[in-house]
Amino acid sequence: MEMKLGWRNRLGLMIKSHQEESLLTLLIVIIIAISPIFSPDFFTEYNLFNLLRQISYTAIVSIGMLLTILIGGIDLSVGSTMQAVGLSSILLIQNDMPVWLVVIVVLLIGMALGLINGSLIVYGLLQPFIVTLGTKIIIDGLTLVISDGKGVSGNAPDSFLEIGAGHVGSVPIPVIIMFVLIFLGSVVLNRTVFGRQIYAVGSNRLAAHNSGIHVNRIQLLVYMLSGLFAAIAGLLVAARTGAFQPITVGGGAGGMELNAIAAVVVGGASLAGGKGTVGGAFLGALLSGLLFNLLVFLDLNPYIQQFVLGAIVLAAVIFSASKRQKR
Amino acid sequence: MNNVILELKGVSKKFGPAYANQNINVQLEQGEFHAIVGENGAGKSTLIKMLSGVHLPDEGEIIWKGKAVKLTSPHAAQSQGISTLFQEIQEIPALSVAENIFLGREPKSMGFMQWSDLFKEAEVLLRSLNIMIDPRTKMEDLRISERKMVEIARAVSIKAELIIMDEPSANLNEDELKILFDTIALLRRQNVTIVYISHRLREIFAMADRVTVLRDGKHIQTINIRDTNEAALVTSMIGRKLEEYYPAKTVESGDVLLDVKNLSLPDGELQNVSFQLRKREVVGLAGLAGSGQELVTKILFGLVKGFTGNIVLDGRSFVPHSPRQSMNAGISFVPEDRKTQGLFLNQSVKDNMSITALFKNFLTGGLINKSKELRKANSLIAQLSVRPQDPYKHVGNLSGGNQQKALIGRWLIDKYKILILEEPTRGVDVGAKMDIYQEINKLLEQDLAILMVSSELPELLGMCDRILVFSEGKMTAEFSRDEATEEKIMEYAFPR
Amino acid sequence: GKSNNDSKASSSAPAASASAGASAQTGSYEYKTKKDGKITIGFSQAVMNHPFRIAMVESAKKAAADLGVELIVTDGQGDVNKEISNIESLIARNVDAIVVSSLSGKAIYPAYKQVAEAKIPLIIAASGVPDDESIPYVSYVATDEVSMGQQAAQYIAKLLNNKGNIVVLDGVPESTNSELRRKGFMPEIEKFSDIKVVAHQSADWLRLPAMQVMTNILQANDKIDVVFAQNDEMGFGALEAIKKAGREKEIKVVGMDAQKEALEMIKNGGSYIMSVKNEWSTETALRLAIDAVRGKPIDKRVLLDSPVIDKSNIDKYYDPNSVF
Amino acid sequence: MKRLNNQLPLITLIILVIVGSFLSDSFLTVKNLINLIQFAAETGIIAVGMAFVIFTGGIDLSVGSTVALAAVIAASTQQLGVPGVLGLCVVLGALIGIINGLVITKARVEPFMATLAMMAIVRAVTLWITNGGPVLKPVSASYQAIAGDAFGIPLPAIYLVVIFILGYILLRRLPFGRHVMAVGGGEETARLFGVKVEKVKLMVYTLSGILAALAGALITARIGMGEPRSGQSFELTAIAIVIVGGTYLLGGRGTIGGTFIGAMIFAVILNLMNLLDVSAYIQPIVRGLIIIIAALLISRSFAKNKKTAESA
Ligand SMILES: Nc1ncnc2c1ncn2[C@@H]1O[C@H](COP(=O)(O)OP(=O)(O)OP(=O)(O)O)[C@@H](O)[C@H]1O
Ligand SMILES: Nc1ncnc2c1ncn2[C@@H]1O[C@H](COP(=O)(O)OP(=O)(O)OP(=O)(O)O)[C@@H](O)[C@H]1O
Ligand SMILES: [Mg+2]
Ligand SMILES: [Mg+2]
Repeated sequence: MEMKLGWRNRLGLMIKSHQEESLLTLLIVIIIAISPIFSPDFFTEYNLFNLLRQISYTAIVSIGMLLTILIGGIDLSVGSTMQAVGLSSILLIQNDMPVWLVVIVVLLIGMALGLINGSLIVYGLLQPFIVTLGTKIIIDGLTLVISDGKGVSGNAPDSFLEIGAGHVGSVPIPVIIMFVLIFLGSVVLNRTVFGRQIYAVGSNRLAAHNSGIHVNRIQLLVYMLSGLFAAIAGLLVAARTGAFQPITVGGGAGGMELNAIAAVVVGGASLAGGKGTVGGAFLGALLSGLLFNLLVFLDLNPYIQQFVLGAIVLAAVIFSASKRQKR
Repeated sequence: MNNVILELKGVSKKFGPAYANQNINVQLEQGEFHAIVGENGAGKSTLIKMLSGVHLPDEGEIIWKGKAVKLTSPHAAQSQGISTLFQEIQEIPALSVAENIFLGREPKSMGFMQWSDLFKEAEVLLRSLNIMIDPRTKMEDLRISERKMVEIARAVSIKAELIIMDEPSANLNEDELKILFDTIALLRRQNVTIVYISHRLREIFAMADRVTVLRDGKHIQTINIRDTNEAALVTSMIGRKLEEYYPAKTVESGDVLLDVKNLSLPDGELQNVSFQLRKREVVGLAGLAGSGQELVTKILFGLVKGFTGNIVLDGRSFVPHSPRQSMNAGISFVPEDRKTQGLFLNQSVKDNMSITALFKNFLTGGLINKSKELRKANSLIAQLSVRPQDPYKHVGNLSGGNQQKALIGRWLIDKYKILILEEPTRGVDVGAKMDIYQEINKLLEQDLAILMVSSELPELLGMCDRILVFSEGKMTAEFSRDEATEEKIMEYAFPR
Repeated sequence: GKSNNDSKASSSAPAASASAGASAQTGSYEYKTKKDGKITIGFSQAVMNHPFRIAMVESAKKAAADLGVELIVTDGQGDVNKEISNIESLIARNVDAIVVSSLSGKAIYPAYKQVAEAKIPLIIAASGVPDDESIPYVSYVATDEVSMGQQAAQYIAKLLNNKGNIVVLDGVPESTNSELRRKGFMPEIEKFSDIKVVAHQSADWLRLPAMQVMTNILQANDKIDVVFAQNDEMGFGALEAIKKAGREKEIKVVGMDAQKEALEMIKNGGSYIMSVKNEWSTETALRLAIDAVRGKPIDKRVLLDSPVIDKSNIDKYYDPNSVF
Repeated sequence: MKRLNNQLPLITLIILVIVGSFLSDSFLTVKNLINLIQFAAETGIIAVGMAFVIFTGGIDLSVGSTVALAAVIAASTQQLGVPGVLGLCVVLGALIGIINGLVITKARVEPFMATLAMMAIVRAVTLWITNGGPVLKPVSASYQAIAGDAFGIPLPAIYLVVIFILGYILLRRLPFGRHVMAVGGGEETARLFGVKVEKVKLMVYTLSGILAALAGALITARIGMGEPRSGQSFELTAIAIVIVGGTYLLGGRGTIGGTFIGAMIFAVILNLMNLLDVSAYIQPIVRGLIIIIAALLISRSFAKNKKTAESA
């Protein structure tokens, strides 16, 4: 009896300290549970793995975005970095560079772009919002110049395509990579000095400095990681299709950066910094991916789908703000 | 009594499950100077925040001039004639002094701002209080104490019948204190009622008519100042008798640990400062605010660069250039302003304490050992008597004194050679003060040396083996514990 | 003009039935068929914020109602990954056939392969022609954007007697359609050495940017003979700017898509003189999809006609009740 | 030095104009300069609202979508007559702004998230009610005339200048402007000093919504139809204008005059790039560089101001 109480208490404590995450999990479970009402085809292995693969890109980018948000910053250039990395990897593959080298080079490109963002923020004393808005526009422009505005595709070897389109068992490789990165991200944030220092910097920069934390170094690293995660996602997309295609002006929903920010914040992070978890970001991405997927099954007008997604984001941020208020 | 201006009837305020104020019954008489005292977290600020419209009481009522009022906003309180000088500096840094003073009450005609009137009125107000600040200056270009003076001017300029001051004297130098006290005298001549919170009992005994004591959110007593004395008041505040305010030092100083020679900064901010610090020694740095003493400590902790001179630490030459490097050399640092410079307010007490020690103390196989970290945090909480005893509580929700203890706790995990304490007890109540002083003595037993910057002279006199006095960037005197008196220190602290 | 009659080129794909083997070389494959019963067709539209793309959807809906099939429309919002997700969702829903209208060139091919793997007939509509033989599809139906560009260039050259100054307004530069139209137009116009492209800017397919960009171009250039806009919307914006500058006598405008408003202007006579038709009706694609599901033999390639429409043939094409 | 720093946007603009007049003969003509102002009209008008929002330390990402919704509503309600249409747009913009403001002040949602969600929702509503296509109902001649000329000067240019002047008066000549700056410079303090912080915020988002809706109504008058794709990424352009104009993104510092100069800087750059027939691919790179360089210069000046305060 006592044992059981202790267990319940612990669960209660966990739910209490992770309210956003718990609520999201509940919501996702409910949606999946009632999905058969809408369509018997929804809850199939094929569709669930599809769903996970569909969200894997956003989820991966969200981890990097979460880091920048945790230190009180933001990275609006992730979508553009994905594009640039996608283009680079296809161009390199076209030039017969070995696949392993392509992977290394494009991940370095992502980190280099992140380093540029970080340097401008740290040494230029600039607001992350404005820096990454500027670099976003510039990276888009460069991608355009290099690709000459055209889609590019090469004779990608199977080993390259395998990264994006392959499976282990029936699990798509991007899904596996996503879960590995979520795991690593959680460990780094929860259990390493670097993770604690990220929360500290986001919570109070001056105090972090006075605690012996190299605040600038942390910031640079975080933006490099954000670039790296965007690069991983960009690589996975490119390797999925073996081709690069510029994203044309969207039909309403924002680009990858806004999806990732929404996922992170819906997952309980605060844009003020110092608060948020990798699990929350994943759940945020999962929720919107799930709804997006489900709405196709519901056969709703696509514009209503966008409306519903916007409304869900709004409801989620209002909810987590109301939690903050009570504290 | 028929000259009661304000009455609190059974007022309570809760934060979460805990009462910050519980069933408070106080009457303020017209024109009196009413002091409120109590330990950190006793509920003083909460009480006056209900009077100034920041918080609404959960229970009870506030009777203002015979009528029950609901003070739903600071604006509502102001329009009733209640003006407040809050504990934390309240300012808009990017706006001018005049705009700050008249914010929300801008002079206007037909709805339009009258800029010239704004500056003129501000000028007149400041001069009438002997404050020599240009009303066109931006707040951010002023020193801390000057900013506090502007706030005082603002509080006065609201033609209020009740002025509430929450620790107004905490940041001020002697000159500025005089202006504050003159201003209070002026207000009293105008029959303005004053509610005054301070941890400096001397001020209270010098000025107050009556004093209200709060403890643990409860109203302990309200008494005429003539009918009490310091000892009795302190006993009533902390609920026990206070034997030894400054605990006797238990260890002898040892060898020279730190040898500073000819420390200087460009522009004469610091000129040829030389001193030594021994093991197990407490050295105090005294002086008016901004006289160079805090530059010395900031240089040592790697926060101020571009200095000349020699620093020898433990026999080795040492050129500090970053906090981390100073930490690795054995220097720890409790900054002056715990909220902006020290604490991670939205993080737990545990995380605040462990942050500097994670690397050396809590890593197992490269990962943080959370149970070890928790054990250490719990033991520090007990050792420093941090209240509440909850390692997961966000530091921002603790009272000032407990925040200070959590901050000091950060430096007690790893072993350091020197602890720099800036204003270690600013805004800290007597009980917590004693806890901190006792902790200082324990640290000395562990071979630590302490460099203490404080604007509270009694604290320096009570705790330090030696006191170095600074004035205008120069070290003007050095006194041993036996030689030092307040008068002598002040003599050398003032510019000549 | 209805598209069935316009089909110019075709190569027969093997009718899908249990016996007809699929051949990877020709890109066709074996797919599930249904002799009778209700048909559900998925339509993956690349982006739905453009009148042309919307007209495609509208005509598909109308055709579906006429032909008695259920239609599920998805919006890729201009992002190839969303498009792929949508197609995957359609596969998961077990639709009987999928019509894809993509902007995304080769990046969409993996989705085509997934459709084929699921043995669902795939009809590609108004997208780039897969130039890779291994890409599976059952039928391809579209206008030829490159040839549209060439036709526009030839029209302008003839109009100017091979000599003059022209302005080119591109759509969103990175969009496939802009790229293909450019690919047809630019080399063709460069063949005429006396025709000078005095300005070549992008106006994002939209009217207001076209108006602003054109006003600036007018400032910089004293003599302009023809403006070629890659779609009619931008042509209208350019014309607006030209009128404001009082230069509509001097400058003629030609556009593309042949939307109703453009045809009206051509009919009424004025500076807007020509538009190259871009077929927006999806009825053909839907018919092909139904035939595939029913196991009937269908054409592998259906190229839709893209005539040049000007004063001389306007009456043949102008339909006041057209939805686009 | 501080003086000079405050004038950085103006200096940038002057340099651009000088460079422009050397690069292109057509640049420094009265006609071109007026054109330049008129083309800045929509984004400039939005930038005024955005500036007020940023002064309070907020941000409004929903303006682009509001432009689109107002543009199609204006086109589809022509029967109301010009005042009716404009009135309706004002109400619509105010409504969106009020919802933003309430979500931000009452539900305490961060402005970035609140207006991001609103951006998606309003955009979806616009596409929904227009079914994605433009509203092609005839726009009356009298309505189109509001984007016409007066005494040879394009009216949009006049609107822009008038709205900037009104914005200047609001910021500098009315107490409201001081309250806006106070909210951005220190929200808690402003509240304690009796500034009605929630009301101020509500008002700046409402203002921003109204101005965005008017910009949308103006676009419809200009192009003679209701284009649901109007205003795409206007929010980013407006933010960039405000920042390049010397305003601090975190609130409490900035000017309306600077914002006007920011709008002109972007207009000059677009104009020059068209006049010189710069490739469409290069143009975004130039815009991005301008944003970063301007932000670099401006942050230097703020950093200097702050340093002097800290060391004092
Ligand atoms: N906004 C708040 N949320 C939660 N708890 C609060 C809040 N404000 C105050 N408290 C708690 O209420 C109690 C009383 O705090 P208060 O600030 O009134 O103390 P005080 O007597 O002014 O102390 P000090 O001398 O340190 O200023 C403390 O335990 C404090 O932690
Ligand atoms: N005392 C400490 N507190 C917090 N983190 C530490 C500490 N010591 C080391 N670290 C961590 O270990 C990493 C390397 O530590 P190290 O002390 O070698 O830094 P460093 O590179 O020598 O610093 P410096 O730039 O001052 O020379 C740091 O990035 C930091 O994450
Ligand atoms: Mg207090
Ligand atoms: Mg307190």
